[in-house]
Amino acid sequence: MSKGSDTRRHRRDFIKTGAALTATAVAGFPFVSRAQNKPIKIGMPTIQSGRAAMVGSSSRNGCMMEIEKFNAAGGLNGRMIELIARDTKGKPEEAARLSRELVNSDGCEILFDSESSAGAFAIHEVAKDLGVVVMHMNTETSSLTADPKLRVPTAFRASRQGIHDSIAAGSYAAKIAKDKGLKKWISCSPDYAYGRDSTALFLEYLKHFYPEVEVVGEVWPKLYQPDYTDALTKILQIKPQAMYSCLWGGDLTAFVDQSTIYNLFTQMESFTINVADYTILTAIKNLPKGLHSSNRYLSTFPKSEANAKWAADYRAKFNEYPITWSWENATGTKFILEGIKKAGTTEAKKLADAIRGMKIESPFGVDGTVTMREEDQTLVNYAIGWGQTIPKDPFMPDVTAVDWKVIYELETAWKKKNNYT
Amino acid sequence: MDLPALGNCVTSLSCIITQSTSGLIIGMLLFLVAAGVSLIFGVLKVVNFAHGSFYMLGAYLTLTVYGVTGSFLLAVVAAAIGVGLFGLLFERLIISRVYGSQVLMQLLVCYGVILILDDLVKIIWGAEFRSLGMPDVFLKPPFLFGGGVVPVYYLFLIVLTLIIAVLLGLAITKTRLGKIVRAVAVNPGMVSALGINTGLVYAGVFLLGGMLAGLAGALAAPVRSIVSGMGLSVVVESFIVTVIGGMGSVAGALVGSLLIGLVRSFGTIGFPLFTEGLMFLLMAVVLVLKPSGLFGRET
Amino acid sequence: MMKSSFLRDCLIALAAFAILAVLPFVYPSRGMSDFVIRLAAFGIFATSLNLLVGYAGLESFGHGLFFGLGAYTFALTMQKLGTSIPVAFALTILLSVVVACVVGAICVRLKEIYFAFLTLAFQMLLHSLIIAWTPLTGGDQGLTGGVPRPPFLGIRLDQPYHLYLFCGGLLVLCLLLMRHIVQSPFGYTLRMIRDNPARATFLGVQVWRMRLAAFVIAGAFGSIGGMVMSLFVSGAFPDFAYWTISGEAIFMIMLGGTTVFFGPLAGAIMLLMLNDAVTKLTEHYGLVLGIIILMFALGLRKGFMDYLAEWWRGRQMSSVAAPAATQARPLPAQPVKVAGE
Amino acid sequence: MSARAIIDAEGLDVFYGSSQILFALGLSVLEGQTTALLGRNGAGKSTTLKALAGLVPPRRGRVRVMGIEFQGKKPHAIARAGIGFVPEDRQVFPEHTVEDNLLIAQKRGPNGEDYWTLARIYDMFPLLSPLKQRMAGRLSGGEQQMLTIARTLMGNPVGLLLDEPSEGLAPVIVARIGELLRRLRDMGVTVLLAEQNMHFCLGIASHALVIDKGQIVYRDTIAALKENEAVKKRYLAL
Repeated sequence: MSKGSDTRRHRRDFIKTGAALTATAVAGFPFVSRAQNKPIKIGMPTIQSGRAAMVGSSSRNGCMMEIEKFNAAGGLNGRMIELIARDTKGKPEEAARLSRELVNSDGCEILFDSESSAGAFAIHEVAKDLGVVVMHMNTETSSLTADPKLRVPTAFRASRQGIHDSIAAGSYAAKIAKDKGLKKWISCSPDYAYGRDSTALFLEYLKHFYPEVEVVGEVWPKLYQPDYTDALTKILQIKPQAMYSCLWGGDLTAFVDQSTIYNLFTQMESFTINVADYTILTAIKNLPKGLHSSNRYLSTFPKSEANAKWAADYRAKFNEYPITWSWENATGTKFILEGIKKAGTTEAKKLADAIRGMKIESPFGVDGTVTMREEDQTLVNYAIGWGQTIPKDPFMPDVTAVDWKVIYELETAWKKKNNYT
Repeated sequence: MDLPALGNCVTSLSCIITQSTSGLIIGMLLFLVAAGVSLIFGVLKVVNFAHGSFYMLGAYLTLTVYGVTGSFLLAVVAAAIGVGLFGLLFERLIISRVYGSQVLMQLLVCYGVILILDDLVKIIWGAEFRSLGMPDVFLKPPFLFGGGVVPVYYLFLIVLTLIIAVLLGLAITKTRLGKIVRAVAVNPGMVSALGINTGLVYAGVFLLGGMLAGLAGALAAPVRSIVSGMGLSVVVESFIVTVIGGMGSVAGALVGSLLIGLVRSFGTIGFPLFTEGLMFLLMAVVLVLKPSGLFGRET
Repeated sequence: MMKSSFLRDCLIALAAFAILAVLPFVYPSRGMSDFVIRLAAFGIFATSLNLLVGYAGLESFGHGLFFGLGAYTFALTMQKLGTSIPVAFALTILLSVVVACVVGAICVRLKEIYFAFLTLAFQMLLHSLIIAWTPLTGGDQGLTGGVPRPPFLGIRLDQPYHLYLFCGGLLVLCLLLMRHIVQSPFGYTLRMIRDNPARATFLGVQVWRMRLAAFVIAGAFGSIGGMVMSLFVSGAFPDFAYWTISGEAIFMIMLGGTTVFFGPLAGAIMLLMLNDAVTKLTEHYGLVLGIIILMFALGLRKGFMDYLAEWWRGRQMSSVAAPAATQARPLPAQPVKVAGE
Repeated sequence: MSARAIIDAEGLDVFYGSSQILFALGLSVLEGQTTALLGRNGAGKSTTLKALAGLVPPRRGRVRVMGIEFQGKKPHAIARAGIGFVPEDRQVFPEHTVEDNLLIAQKRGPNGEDYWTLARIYDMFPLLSPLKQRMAGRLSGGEQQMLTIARTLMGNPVGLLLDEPSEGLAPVIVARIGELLRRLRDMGVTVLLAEQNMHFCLGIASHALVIDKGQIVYRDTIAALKENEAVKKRYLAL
């Protein structure tokens, strides 16, 4: 008896799948199960191995902060969120493959892209192909959302963006430079897209605010280069008054360690944009005093109870400091979850419509909120500030917030210049 | 390309001094790893792709021992001995089983070991990068000479590795054991027929190679970030050095390492985007002109 | 006899193609068709590498040169020139042949490990070039913006089933062609060179010319693998030209076996399935894969298909007691040069 | 006094790949004697010596050194048991000096013998003395042959396996090597001498073994062999 019904159901499923496949073949849409009590599966291609394995753990932790709250509150009419994270090993082709598999085989309805920027572009293409909602969580490459040619209606970004950071950095650095008369600048950034774009834009805005600046040299160490001696000696040769660097992660700690023994930081003002993140701040044993940095993530900025509490909860839950990928992924997740609640469904188009232009409460926002800007589906109004380091917790006691009005204004000009409008 | 900058540099004494010392620093640490790779290849004809992982283990061992004891000296010694023993085990248990197989099969085995070690390191020490911090002894202002700057630690590093290079060179050319090792590289069967246990020689070479790599990892620990997978770029550069210098030659490894160091330090000025390409170009040129390397034996 | 065996191979190929064409209706799954597309890329690529390693005895570390070259040339031609897909295919193969001629002419004169390292150097030069030439290639971000797939001859690659069948068909076709090549007199000459170059020279074979031909053929097929990959991800990434891609192909042929024609294909299936299954089950992918690799490499000391073939021959020998016609190369049994040999 | 066997073998089957070279070969070499192993080119002389030295492991059969099983042991173990092997193609270490070649091989004999010192070697091989610091690869063929024998002696062997020491050398050098072997015999060193050239062995060896197609086909004193025209004609082409 039960056997018979099983077979029947099986046959029905089979026919349904067959029909769906035909539909897929014709319309290019994936077959997605919509049973009411099934969990809502979210696929997360991310890096869990190799040198950037931290990306995966902190990203997933960030997401889980929000997902657990959502599930504890009963989910979407009883449907719980299930996050499926897979290791791309940092390879774009694996990111593409896994994204397709997560949607096509594992039945994920939404993608969280917690990859590097090369992987992000690959996942972006998949989202376009399959028509699913993707939230880019980590990539800061501006063109992904700014370039209309690349735009995908169901793709969003919930991370910092290079152009925002560069404008903020330029305006802050220009102020210091004017005060101290720092005219001879040098850059030392990793030799790949993020490093090059970020540095070029920073210098552009630095000169915009303080035209007397002269760039006297550039050094481009390779990504994951273990040794910076060649770069350091070149910098010392040139004897600039100030240095900009957007090195990050383990590269940055090695760079700081090696610079320290050359006494580099006592010889020039250093603007190392990525220092103020807890992995870096806690990894460097002798953190130099007075490095200028932007906030990657700080529990003390924005100085709000919500932010401090979030950081404390995170530390209690995962026994580690939250970092920039943690807050970005938490924010992206929150947008998706709020979107699901608002749309009442996970259907891609409706969900995307709900998220587009949405404003949510957030400990990481300037005024307690962040917005998913409608025109280019990217995050704005998150906290950006600059300050100077001290060797001990809280590491960067005074953070100066950068005004978003300045950012918006220059961003619009930048878009126009690049024919992005 | 920035040839004018390179031109300016090579006509300025202080730039030459600074960039040369910088090349020396990069080269000497590389030498410790490359010497092992080169010896192992020369004597055993094994492409030990896992040698970078030995280096990584050295750094992590240093991190732990330094953390527990607070003594950098002890940490360095422990790393050298620990990784040396690991190299011995690796040879006896794993790589000795594929002697005589195709090079590609040996490569596969090494790759398997790399994958396992990278993951084990992550399980034991965590996925995040770690930093040892400079031991207090070396926290002194850098030396100045000829307009160039050399930090104390790097001076220590250069002197120590130079001493090791000289000792290693003497050991391999002057001692009976060294002579046996070189003889095994040429004709292991004959050496065996003379009553010498070549298996022990193989194991010994791995022990030595492991110790050198462990030492390199230990010496790198205060200045480089310690992270799973850190051995990869080092082992790739070591193979470039081995090819350039000649497989099995300690002098070749030294010259090759210094050459790569100089390419890196002057390449940064002249060809900022293409220094890696430059290294491979150098390797290609050497292979085309003299396949056995600068100090290699024609076979 | 040669002809009839080719005819038989053609029939088998046709049957394989028919099965591929029907498969999605019997087992409808996008995951399966994605797998076949990736298998096409890596199957063609690994088999082409084995033309060098298994048949010509040339152990290349740098075969990824052609994978990367194929992917980038194809994707760039489609993006910038806007040609039709067959034209882009032809242009890509042409360029690969030219590059293979130049690189091969320099490399094949070197022996063993030197050859391996020189091929690696050339591959890494291409990789450095891709990274440095950002305006054209997109640098480390990869070639973004998608690869257009205009219809041709009624084939619409923007439709999943068409793309699937096209790539699957390409796999079958390339395998058929390569099979034909290794069974041809040229293929047997290569094997003779591999086993005994001195004898080949003595018999009047121009060894380096034959090796160069093998290198060029392998390069051309290798670039087809890259093109399929570029179609799959709709772009191209510097990783495609990095040494790790050569490494992956090497693992495929070592896992699957170098002495049997279908060894590399079997290896590609094994490694892809392993990869997919292990990443699904654990984040300690490296640990699990590493242990499996060691079990294979130290346990069998040869590829899976090699092992099967040997076992099969052993069975036949014991039952029929006839000398086995071996096209397999005996494994080099001596670890090191034995005195006086 | 019945001499004991320094080395003896039974039923050796040796293969190169799939082709069999030795077929159930058995022989023994008695202490203090010099035995000639004669046979045509390709008869299996070299393979026999290599099998005894452990360089080519036999698939079946056994090898004993002074009565102790050494079947399946590594070459170095056999060498340490007192069996010295001198290969036919010399195999000096070309990039080591003459003296280094000798030093590498230096070891005590199986019973702690340490007769052979550098000084005694140079005394025995006056030719090598002025060449101490020369790279072995740059020696003449005859000098290399001398060095190879001297090198093996440095290990204080009880028994010597000599593979065609006269091959390809000028008559004057061959004569010197003959003289050398006679001195070794007089010193009591046991020798198994593989040779094509019976006449070279006449004044050196006391016993003779004739090998053909991987089997011992004749064994007797060398004096008897000298008179046996049938065997000589059939197996040695004399």
